[in-house]
Amino acid sequence: MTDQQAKPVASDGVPQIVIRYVENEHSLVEYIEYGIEEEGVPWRKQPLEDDADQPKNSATELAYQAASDSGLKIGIGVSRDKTLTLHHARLPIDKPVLSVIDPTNSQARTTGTNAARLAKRMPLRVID
Amino acid sequence: MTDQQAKPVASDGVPQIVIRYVENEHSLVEYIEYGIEEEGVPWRKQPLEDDADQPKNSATELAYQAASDSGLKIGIGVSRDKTLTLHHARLPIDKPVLSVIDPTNSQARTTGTNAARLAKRMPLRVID
Amino acid sequence: MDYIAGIDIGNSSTEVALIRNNNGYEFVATSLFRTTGLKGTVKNVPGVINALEQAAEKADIAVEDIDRILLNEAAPVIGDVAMETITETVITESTMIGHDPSTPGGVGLGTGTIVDITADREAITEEDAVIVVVPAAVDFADAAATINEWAEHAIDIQGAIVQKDDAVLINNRIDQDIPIVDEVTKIEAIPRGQPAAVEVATEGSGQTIDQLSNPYGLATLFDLSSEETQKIIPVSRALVGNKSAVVIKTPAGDVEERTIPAGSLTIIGEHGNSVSINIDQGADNIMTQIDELWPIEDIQGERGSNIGGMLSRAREQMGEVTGQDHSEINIRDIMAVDTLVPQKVEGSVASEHSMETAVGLAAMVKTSELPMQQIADEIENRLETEVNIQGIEANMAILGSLTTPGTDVPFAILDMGGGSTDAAYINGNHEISSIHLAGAGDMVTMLIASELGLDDRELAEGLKKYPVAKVETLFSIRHEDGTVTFLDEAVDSETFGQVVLLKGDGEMEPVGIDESVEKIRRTRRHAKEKVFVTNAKRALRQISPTESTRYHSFVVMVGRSALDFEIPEMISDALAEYGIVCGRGNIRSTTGPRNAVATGLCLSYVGDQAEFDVSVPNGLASAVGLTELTGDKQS
Amino acid sequence: MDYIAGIDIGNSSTEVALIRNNNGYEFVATSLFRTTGLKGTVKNVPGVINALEQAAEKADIAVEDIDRILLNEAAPVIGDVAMETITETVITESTMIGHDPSTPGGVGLGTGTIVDITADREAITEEDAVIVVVPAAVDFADAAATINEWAEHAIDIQGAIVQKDDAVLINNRIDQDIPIVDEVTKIEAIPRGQPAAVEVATEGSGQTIDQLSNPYGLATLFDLSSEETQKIIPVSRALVGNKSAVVIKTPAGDVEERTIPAGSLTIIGEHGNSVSINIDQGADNIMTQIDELWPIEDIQGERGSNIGGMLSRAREQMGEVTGQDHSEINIRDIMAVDTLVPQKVEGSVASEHSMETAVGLAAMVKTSELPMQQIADEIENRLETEVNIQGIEANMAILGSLTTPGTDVPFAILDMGGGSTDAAYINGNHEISSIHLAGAGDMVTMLIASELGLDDRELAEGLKKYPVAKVETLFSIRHEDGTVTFLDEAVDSETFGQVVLLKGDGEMEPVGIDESVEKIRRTRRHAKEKVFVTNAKRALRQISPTESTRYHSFVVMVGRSALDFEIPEMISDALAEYGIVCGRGNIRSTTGPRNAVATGLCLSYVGDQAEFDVSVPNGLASAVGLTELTGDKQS
Ligand SMILES: Nc1ncnc2c1ncn2[C@@H]1O[C@H](COP(=O)(O)OP(=O)(O)O)[C@@H](O)[C@H]1O
Ligand SMILES: Nc1ncnc2c1ncn2[C@@H]1O[C@H](COP(=O)(O)OP(=O)(O)O)[C@@H](O)[C@H]1O
Ligand SMILES: [Mg+2]
Ligand SMILES: [Mg+2]
Repeated sequence: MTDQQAKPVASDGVPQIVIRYVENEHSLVEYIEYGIEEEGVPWRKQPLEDDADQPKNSATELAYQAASDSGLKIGIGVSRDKTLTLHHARLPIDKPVLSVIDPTNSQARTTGTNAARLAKRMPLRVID
Repeated sequence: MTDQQAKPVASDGVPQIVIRYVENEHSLVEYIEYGIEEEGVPWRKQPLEDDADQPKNSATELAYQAASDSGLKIGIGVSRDKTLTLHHARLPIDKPVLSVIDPTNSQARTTGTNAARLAKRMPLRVID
Repeated sequence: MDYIAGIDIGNSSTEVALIRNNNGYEFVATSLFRTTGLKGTVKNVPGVINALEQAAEKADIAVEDIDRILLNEAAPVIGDVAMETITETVITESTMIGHDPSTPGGVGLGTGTIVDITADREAITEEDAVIVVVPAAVDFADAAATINEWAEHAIDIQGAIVQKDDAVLINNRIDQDIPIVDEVTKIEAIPRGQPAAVEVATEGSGQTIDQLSNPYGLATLFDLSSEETQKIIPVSRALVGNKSAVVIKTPAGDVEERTIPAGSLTIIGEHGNSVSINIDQGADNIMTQIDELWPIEDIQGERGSNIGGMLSRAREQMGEVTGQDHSEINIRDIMAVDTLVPQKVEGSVASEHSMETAVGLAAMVKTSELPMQQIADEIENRLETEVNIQGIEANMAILGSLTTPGTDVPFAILDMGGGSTDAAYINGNHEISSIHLAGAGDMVTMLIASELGLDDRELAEGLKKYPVAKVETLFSIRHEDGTVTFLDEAVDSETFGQVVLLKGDGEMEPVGIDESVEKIRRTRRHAKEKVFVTNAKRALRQISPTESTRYHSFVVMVGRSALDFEIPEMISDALAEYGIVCGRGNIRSTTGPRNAVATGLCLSYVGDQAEFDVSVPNGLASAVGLTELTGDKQS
Repeated sequence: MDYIAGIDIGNSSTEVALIRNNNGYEFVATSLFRTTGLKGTVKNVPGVINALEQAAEKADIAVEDIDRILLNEAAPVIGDVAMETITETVITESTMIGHDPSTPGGVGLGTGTIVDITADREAITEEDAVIVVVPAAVDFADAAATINEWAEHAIDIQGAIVQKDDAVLINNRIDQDIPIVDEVTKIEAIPRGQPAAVEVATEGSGQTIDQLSNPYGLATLFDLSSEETQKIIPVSRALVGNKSAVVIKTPAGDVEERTIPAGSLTIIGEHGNSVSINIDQGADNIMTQIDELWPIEDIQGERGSNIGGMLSRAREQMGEVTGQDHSEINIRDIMAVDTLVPQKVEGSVASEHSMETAVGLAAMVKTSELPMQQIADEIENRLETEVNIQGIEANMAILGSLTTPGTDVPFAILDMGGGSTDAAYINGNHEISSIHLAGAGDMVTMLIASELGLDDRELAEGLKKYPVAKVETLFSIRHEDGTVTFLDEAVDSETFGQVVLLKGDGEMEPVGIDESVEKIRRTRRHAKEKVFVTNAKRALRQISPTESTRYHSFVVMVGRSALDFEIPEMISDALAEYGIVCGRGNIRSTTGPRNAVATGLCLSYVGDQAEFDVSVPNGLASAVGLTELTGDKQS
């Protein structure tokens, strides 16, 4: 798996949440996006090829990279083993905002909602 | 002049204003720092060697790079020709917040003050 | 087809309702134009014609096609406003520094004798605690070095007063943490050798100084007798809410809170008794007198005072319109409101402002009638169309308001304009009583301007009509309710960090005031409350048969101040405790609170036509207008 | 050396002042401990002993070294509080949806007949305008597709009501922009086939709906008669301030605002007359009656009501302490405050809350005296030290307060505790009058809890005592005044986005309430104002010789509610218009507003000693205490 070149700044300037995910997990990503869309915050996706030879990035690492790219400093990582992590670029890399293992579609959506609420400065929803 | 490797994120996490300047202009930088210090906002400096063989970066470019490195997205650039520019990473690169050519120490200080006020969400002081 | 236009000339706006007879009358156009000239003079005619032209265009006809014009008998009322400040704070010597700079240094309370930092260290005895004064000529690094040196020599430095914006820079370079107040422009005016106290509150919300803003705290620090404590009260009160302050004990000086001779009012009741009252007795007392002497015959103001000048001006203005003599023109009502206005403190050391007590006043001049006939004649001349003066404003307003769905007789209207608040009530027998009170939109604007220290009335009008927000980052604004909106494009650097007016359509106008969004919101709402809620209750009480506000069941709010985004709800709220159904009118189910009078003019004229496209109760127009109205078609 | 301790047992705190005779008495320690048990019972003794131990430790002695203990004759007063809700909103059928979800969709106003999205399209006639209902079973993409399909077939879709949080998702996928309200939990309760209106305000501050919150707007939309408009008022008022709402016209149902039988009070004046008043007449009326019947002999509450229960409880509690019969115990004062409390709307479709009218009450029970002797005896037994009951609380408080620099006789004190607001006034002849009023710190806490809908009194206490801030980002908080503080470390994800209490020392406690910082601040300040400013004026009026608040020149505020960061300034502000010097006390120049009574006990005992280290006017202690005080050493 090769990392895409991180873009340090969105060229149009509008800050966005970034979702970074391994290609075959895009069904979960769809629900994450619904959560963000309903809250009205901009976002973009960074799909990665699922290359079995490359070392696996954990969802936390993916989320942290995504957050570092994000103008809002907010990133979501989805790893090959269906872990979802929400991260913020200013937190210690090993201390993400939250993580869910093998989430349902509803939990994936709530993760998206929480990423947006982080941007809107609203309290986060409990993922049940 | 070689660009220092941009550090994408401050490892201690606390977001800072970044000042990026050509080495021999550090007297102005001192006054910029006083302006920021009085306002109580954290900052760090990125001095660059004044290498005559390298192409000259304009203050605007330096400021934009500094802003992209900054956790606060706020950067100040000081070029070899004594131009001071205050920039924000989400603005178009050619439209900085403000610029001063050949500033006095007092004007340099006010630029620092304004960088901090940008972070504190207070109106900027007019540079007179 | 027959085209008929009803025209309502108001103090600020001229409105038109246009109807045509298409086998029954129907409304075809509505328009509004700014009133030109003083209401009741022929200068109104250009505004009338403009409004007619707009209405004609909307109906796809020419102004010449209008067969008849109905003019209101405009309420013979003019309103005016003035502010009277009744206290001022004078610092006779440099006793206090309360300008509250944004970046003081250190934290805590320090007391000592004032010493200039350039003084000879040897001259300072070790027992003295000192407060150090740092003029602009001394670089902050040198100042810090000197302070450290003095401290090494056992001098007890308790605080510092600094001319430049250097407090944090100095505090970061000295060994102890002492309270430092900076940005003190007139540093030379601070008396060296006197005892002083410096206090800086801890950082964080709610943190304000509590020693220097407490008279007994000052008494403790300066060992004051109870008489001296009484004298120091204006100082402590001026410093309440500050994050930092300095108080200096001066040999002779103190802070004086003087009462400015604000003049008096003489209120004459219709029943013959009269009362003189000083304005500095405050609004509550003035309004109590008005209430006790009601109905008012006339009100006179003391010559030379602001209020006296305003009352004269109002009389003059009416005299211009009617041609009457001053002596024939009466002030029938005033509204007084207690308020605070920021004034520069005279003799201040650092350009302090303090909030001084003031009384805001609105006055209402009323006469018997306005010379509408000359306006009617002029319109007839210009347009060669017949012009009737159709009916008095209050009656026409009632009739027009009845086209609001859900209304029925008996009910009351509140017409909230710029110069006066008017109310009318129609009872079960279709008898109408009405009243005009001083205090309306213009007074709200004045109070907002005064309390925020603005000269710009247009800006104050904007602050009244639109909510505000703070531009927090280059891409986001924070609204009054705390929610954040993200913008698609960056704001420019002049807008950054500013409070902006949200005029709708995404337009953000920087207001250039150094106040928080919360403060602006509070000021705006408070002004609206003090004027319109008070007057709503006053008016409804006066026009009820039992002189009780709670008598009413239905109240409809009309007039352009009823368009306001907050005022109708404030009034509904206040009237809810009386169980009153209160809401913004919706004239003809379409135009909201506007066009009541113009609509009523048309309705009253058309009274005897069989078909009509708005619902008005049977028999009503006949009672209020001139002709029978039968068989209304229900819409 | 002689050690003497003065002990003040209060309702919530027990304070100690410790003095020793070192060739003249000097104060050596101060301490405070929580009062154990009900004030006036032997259960207080553990708290007393704890406080003594703390004081002894500070003075480097053992409790056994204390030679004499002076006890206050505690004010025989108990306070209690209760809330009485007097209205409730009941939706008899699902008439309105006003839960104001955070992400509605679209914008504008739409009216139509309610149709389920799963309905057969062919069954819908083209003339009907419809409002579509989308249950959770329908995926948002399918819902959007259906809406587009219907629109292609010329069905006029005017709005949508959605069960899941899908409004924005749906709106982004349909061709028109229609108002959509979502998160409607009980979607099955919405009556298909009825007319409805949906309104969503434009985004941005100040933007709230204005049609559905206006009774005449509803009348326009649903073609209501004036009787029907009157009935719809609770619906429109419930929707004021919403960003979105739905109103459904149901055949039988409406929203009822019922008045709950809240019970009545019987107030008996000392002069024999009595009055019964219903609580739902509101606080102003109740307080007017109290005022007219003053001084009060007793107050009784209707059996079975909340207030009746509270008054019984207060009597019982006093009976426990004194052993008196219920009938011998009198309620001497109550304080009533109008307030609003959020209550769940019964029968609501989406868990709406509405603000119901309520009256908050504080009552004060007073009896002739408390059995302090048994406490004194128990302390003597335990410590084998002589215990005197030295003086009545008010007198001791006056004496102790006089140690505040800048004070002198005549003056008044305001002692602001938890259960009662007490005041005392000493005139030029050293005569002291005093009063106890219901309504103090506990009532403020109750009002804060009620208005924010909190069960947790401890949280409410925290909200009273500390300012709040909003955690906006992981590294910054925004204070009440709008300023931003940057943190050194990130907050955790439970704290993010929350409102937090700033307890000092950097500690931030999340409060878990879904209200803005501005709302919390307003509620907190309003509660303090309604209780303490009102009672300050009441108390000062009652103890002045002329029954006028403005008679006083000097007022010193003591008691732990005087430590509050806002209350003393609110009171000073309110008294400033009377020209009164008012400030927080500073007992012995060092302990602020605490320890007045304990200090006064020591002063009054020591009265005849030559040397003293605090300044008290000559001859004073003799007038208020038991012994002569001559030749005080001035500090
Ligand atoms: N959109 C608005 N919101 C609030 N107030 C408004 C608005 N438009 C006009 N006003 C106020 O209405 C007042 C004028 O009311 P109007 O009914 O035109 O008076 P008149 O009948 O005397 O001509 C002015 O004070 C003006 O500020
Ligand atoms: N720091 C504080 N700020 C505001 N109020 C306080 C503070 N500490 C205590 N209180 C309040 O003071 C009240 C108790 O006052 P106190 O003088 O101890 O009463 P008493 O004399 O009846 O024992 C309580 O209502 C409590 O909430
Ligand atoms: Mg400063
Ligand atoms: Mg939603």
